[in-house]
Amino acid sequence: MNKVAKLLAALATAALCLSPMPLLAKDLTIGAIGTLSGGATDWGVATQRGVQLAIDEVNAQGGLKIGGETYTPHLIIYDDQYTGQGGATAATRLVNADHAKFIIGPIGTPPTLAALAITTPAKVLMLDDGFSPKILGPKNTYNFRISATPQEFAPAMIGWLKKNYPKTKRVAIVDPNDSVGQQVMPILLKGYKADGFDVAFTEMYDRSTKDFTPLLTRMMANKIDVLDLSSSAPAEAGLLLKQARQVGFKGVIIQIGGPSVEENLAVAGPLAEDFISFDFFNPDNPLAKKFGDAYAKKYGSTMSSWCPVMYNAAKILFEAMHRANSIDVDAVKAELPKMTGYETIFGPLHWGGKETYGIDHQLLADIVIEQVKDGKIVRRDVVSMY
Amino acid sequence: MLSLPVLAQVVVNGVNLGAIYILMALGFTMIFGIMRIVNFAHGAFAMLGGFALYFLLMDAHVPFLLALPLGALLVGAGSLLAERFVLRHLYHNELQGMIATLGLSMVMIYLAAIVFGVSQRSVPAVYSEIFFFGPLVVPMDRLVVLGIAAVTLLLFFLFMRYTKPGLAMRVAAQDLEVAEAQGINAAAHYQAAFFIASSLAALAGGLIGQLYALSPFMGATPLMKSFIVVILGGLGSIPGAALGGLLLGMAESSLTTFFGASTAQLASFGIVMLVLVLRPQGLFGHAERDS
Amino acid sequence: MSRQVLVVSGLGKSFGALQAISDLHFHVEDGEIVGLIGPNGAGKTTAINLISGRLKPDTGMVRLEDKVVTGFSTNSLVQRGLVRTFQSTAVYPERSVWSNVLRGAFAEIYKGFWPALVNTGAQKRRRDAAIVHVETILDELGLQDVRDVPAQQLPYGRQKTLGLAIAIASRPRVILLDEPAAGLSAEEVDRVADVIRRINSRGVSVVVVDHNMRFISGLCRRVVVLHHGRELCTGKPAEIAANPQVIEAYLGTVNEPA
Amino acid sequence: MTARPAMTAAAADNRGSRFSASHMSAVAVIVVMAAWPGAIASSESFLLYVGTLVVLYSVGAMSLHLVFRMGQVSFAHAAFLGIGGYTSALLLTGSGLSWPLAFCASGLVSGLFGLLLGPIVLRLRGVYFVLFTFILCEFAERVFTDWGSLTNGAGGVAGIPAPPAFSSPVSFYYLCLGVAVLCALICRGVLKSDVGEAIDAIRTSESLAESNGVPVFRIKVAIFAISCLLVGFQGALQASFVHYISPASYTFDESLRFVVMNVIGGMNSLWGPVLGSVFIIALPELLRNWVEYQWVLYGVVLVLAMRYLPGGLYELGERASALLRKGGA
Repeated sequence: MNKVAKLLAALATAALCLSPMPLLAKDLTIGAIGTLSGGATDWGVATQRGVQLAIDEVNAQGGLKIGGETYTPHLIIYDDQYTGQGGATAATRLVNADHAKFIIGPIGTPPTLAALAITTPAKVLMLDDGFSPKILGPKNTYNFRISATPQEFAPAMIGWLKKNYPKTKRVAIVDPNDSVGQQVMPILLKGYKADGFDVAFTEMYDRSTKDFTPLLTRMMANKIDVLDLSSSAPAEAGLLLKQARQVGFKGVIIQIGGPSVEENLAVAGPLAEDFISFDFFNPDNPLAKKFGDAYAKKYGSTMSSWCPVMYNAAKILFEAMHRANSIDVDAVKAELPKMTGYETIFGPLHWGGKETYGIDHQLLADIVIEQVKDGKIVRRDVVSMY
Repeated sequence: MLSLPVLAQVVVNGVNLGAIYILMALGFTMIFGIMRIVNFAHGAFAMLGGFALYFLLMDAHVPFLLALPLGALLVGAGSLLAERFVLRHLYHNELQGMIATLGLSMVMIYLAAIVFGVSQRSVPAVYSEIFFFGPLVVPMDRLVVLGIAAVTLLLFFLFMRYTKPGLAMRVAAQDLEVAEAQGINAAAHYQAAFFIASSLAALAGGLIGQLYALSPFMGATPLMKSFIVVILGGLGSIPGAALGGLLLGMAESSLTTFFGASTAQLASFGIVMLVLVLRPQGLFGHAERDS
Repeated sequence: MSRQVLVVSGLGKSFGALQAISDLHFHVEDGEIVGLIGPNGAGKTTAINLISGRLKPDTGMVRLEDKVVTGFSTNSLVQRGLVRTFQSTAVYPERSVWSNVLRGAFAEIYKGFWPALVNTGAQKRRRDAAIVHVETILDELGLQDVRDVPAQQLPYGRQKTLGLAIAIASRPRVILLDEPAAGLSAEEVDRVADVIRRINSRGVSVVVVDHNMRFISGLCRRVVVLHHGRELCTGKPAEIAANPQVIEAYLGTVNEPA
Repeated sequence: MTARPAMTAAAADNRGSRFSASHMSAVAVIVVMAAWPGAIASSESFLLYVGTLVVLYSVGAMSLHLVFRMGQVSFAHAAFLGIGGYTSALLLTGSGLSWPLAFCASGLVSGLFGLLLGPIVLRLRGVYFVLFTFILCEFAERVFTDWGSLTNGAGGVAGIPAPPAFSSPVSFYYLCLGVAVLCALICRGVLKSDVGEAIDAIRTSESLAESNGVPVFRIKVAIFAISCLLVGFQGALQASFVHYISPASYTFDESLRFVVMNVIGGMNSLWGPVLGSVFIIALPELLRNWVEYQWVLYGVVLVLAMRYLPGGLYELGERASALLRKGGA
């Protein structure tokens, strides 16, 4: 084993050193971190496609013309495996090996918190998601959250429910037992109580559950008017919707916590009738329509609701570079808060979050209340969070 | 909470859950019983069954009651490739067999993710009526699942009990040397057993894809449930898989309805660990022969 | 009457309805070779498992020298000098004959986890002493010529001898041999019998369990016959051979109508 | 189910004459690892990050190697990694205990759990043991998620400080290397001692070992506890390395990673887990241009390794060096 152990170790070192790709002149590395393994792989794929579409748009117009130079952005995405270590490794590789100055993603809380521990001291700008309030804070000056969390949109949507369904009183909230669900549940409890609802039933189910009939049977004993699917992932929300109707629940079913009407409709089929949810993505918005067509042309399959969010993040980043007329991180970072009113596919851009997080790095946007009427998604209202 | 209708509903829910678990566990315990391999790819074959049903229904427009068995047999035939190139050389070598099937499941899952895409979808409901027997609610698609599971279990039982290949497989499960000494061509029977087990998994996968949702990663939960069912029933025991499946279904249904979801999950793990320690061979299994 | 080194009285064990061993009584005097015979399924191996601590008896008592050791664990019995061999030749197939026998002396070397782990001076001394002891065993049992050969490459007969050597290495006072002659050619059976006599001459009392009458009667002065878990009779090999009950147990009833 | 792949006679004889050769290669590998930070260009600090990860995971992989040598395969190793991680993270962020004390506590608590669970788990053998550890790992992850009051639930624990004296990446690398070398010495010490003889006997046949006077159950529990203690240290180091932990990092996939490192690297020698750790941590870095296909390739590598290389990379090295020797090279 003697001589060969050294041989193998040397080989591994050589392979590692050779593998970083030679950098093209005037190349602009856009880093991305997403979950590309296990159950949440569609998040990573949505990130990859969203950012790539924004890059395609820019390159179609001959690249980014900034400070007298033309940059052709190119995407490097790594898999965070939805774990802290995965997020930290991906962030370190982007920062140290690929020398990326701008990163989009991750979506899950664990990889985001771990990646921040690397990007913040390295002064790398990160446009991320993740529902944990710890992600934004006065010390985290180098990251912005580019998707609204229930903290922002729950009060607005509960208010809408109160106005349109005044007779409803008793509410049931069902959440997955993971980092998302555990953050969202207390927010919804506070929101519902503030508007005079009586939260009669709450349940945290294990993330891999597919059959909710026993859980819904338990709920049915509480005479519930409104069932809130809260932050259930697309498949689970669709199943809860279908099985609630199958168990004989006649009341209102709403989801305040995760935009995914298209996928729920695909899973629940005819039983999705009257299901109320929301989306940031309003197809009537001209920019949104252009994006929707570009996605359909290039990828065709059903679009994850995270895809427009990540596309939007890349567009905001490129706009900030244009306005700063530089690709220096601090210049771009300074430009972002001043972009209020910039037309995005989710409507005019707004930042907020000072009171709750101590820093205005939380993206706000209008939300579109949607309802399923005989198999089609109908837009009922547009509600604003700010 | 303990009124009669709720109890009845709990039993119905339990039986519905149990039906799926039995279909998944049958193939799994059969492969372990006969070939001493913990088949981690069993969930992946279920996933392929779901997609086979999806494409047979949607693209080939084959009626449901024909598409389901056809899809299952297609996946079974496909599984023979895996048996030929991966498992054939690893029988009775538990560790290598387990890790190889883990690798196989990764290849199948992530190839499916590349080919079919990762978004969740559902096999369109063929039966969406809902029957109300007084307070009791029984959706039609659950009844269909129950019926299919019962028929499959009966056919499987008859095959193993009254046909020559069935008998040969049971002998091979007891003692390979004795089986071969009596002229049983073990290799052929292993192939047949693997075909049946994968077809059963694909059948369950089709039903899961229709009842719940379809994605390349749907195989993980059914595989985990098969583990639990087979431990309860006894590794390698066919009646054990049947009873174990029903037991788990009823336990999950009653625990979740009366105590809530997270306690149910912790309790089911706790029960299984207890069974493993107190009675490793489960209800019907035979004690592990000393090495 | 020389001292009784092993006494078994009222030993009983049942597996559910099956009464494998019921009310078994026998003893072994110091330096004696006792035969324990019976047709297949008489409970011979179960008896050994009960005495050697592999199975817990339901009833009865086992006394080793002057200490009651009923239900003690196998390795504590080994420390006290009671060792058993196995029906199927149990050796460490991939290890050399020498290291197989050294393993047999583990009870001598291992006096606690910590000293073994840090390899204390006492530990080294115990191992060296054991190594010397192994050499004498290899000489006596004629295994020096194959000392570095992996056990799995030995012919079946010599593997049986190695099994005996491993047991001897634990410096037993009493040794329980489970069918040492099973599956051997006549010539190999004699060689094993000779080895057992040499072991006995080192002051080790022996219980030989087998159903080969010729082998047992050549070796033992006293034989206990076991049938359906009970003691049928005890006596000299010649008496046993002539005893009608034994013949009936072995060959089935003699003159029963067909 | 004893893990008994074809074991070459030479490798089997612990006290073989090749002692000096394996001793020499041990020094060689430690020199390579020690020189690693200097060897790579300062700009390539990501390779230092990967090097630290490799060294970190070799601790856990070596600790699991002890369980493999007893002939058992445990899928619960991530649970004990988690116990070590949570112990040190909660002590550092909660009680402000000094880093070294929190580090020692993490190993001891994890080892204690190993000692408590060992007698329960080790009554089982073969596939039953594997399935129990599989369920134990899932159960532990649920407890980390549900016991919000202690572990802050699924949100995890953030802001875990690095050790004050080793806060720079290079110094932290050497700390990890030191712990890994210490762990290797402990494992090697165990395997080379009479306890190692007992372990090898247990792996071959428990009943024969028992009748040779080996207190099989007590030794298995002791080795299981030592294995849990060592992996607990990796948990503590990794928590400070990533500055964040959550239940999501202690799932079945993590246990699987440790098992695969041992199986791919080779189960007959302590080199196996080290080689496995290099291979499994470095592999994704080499495949970074084919991100979607990396898991398909990972699966294919597993299948091929089981089919053609049961002895793992170590055996490959054995065959190669034997060829070299025969070829007079």
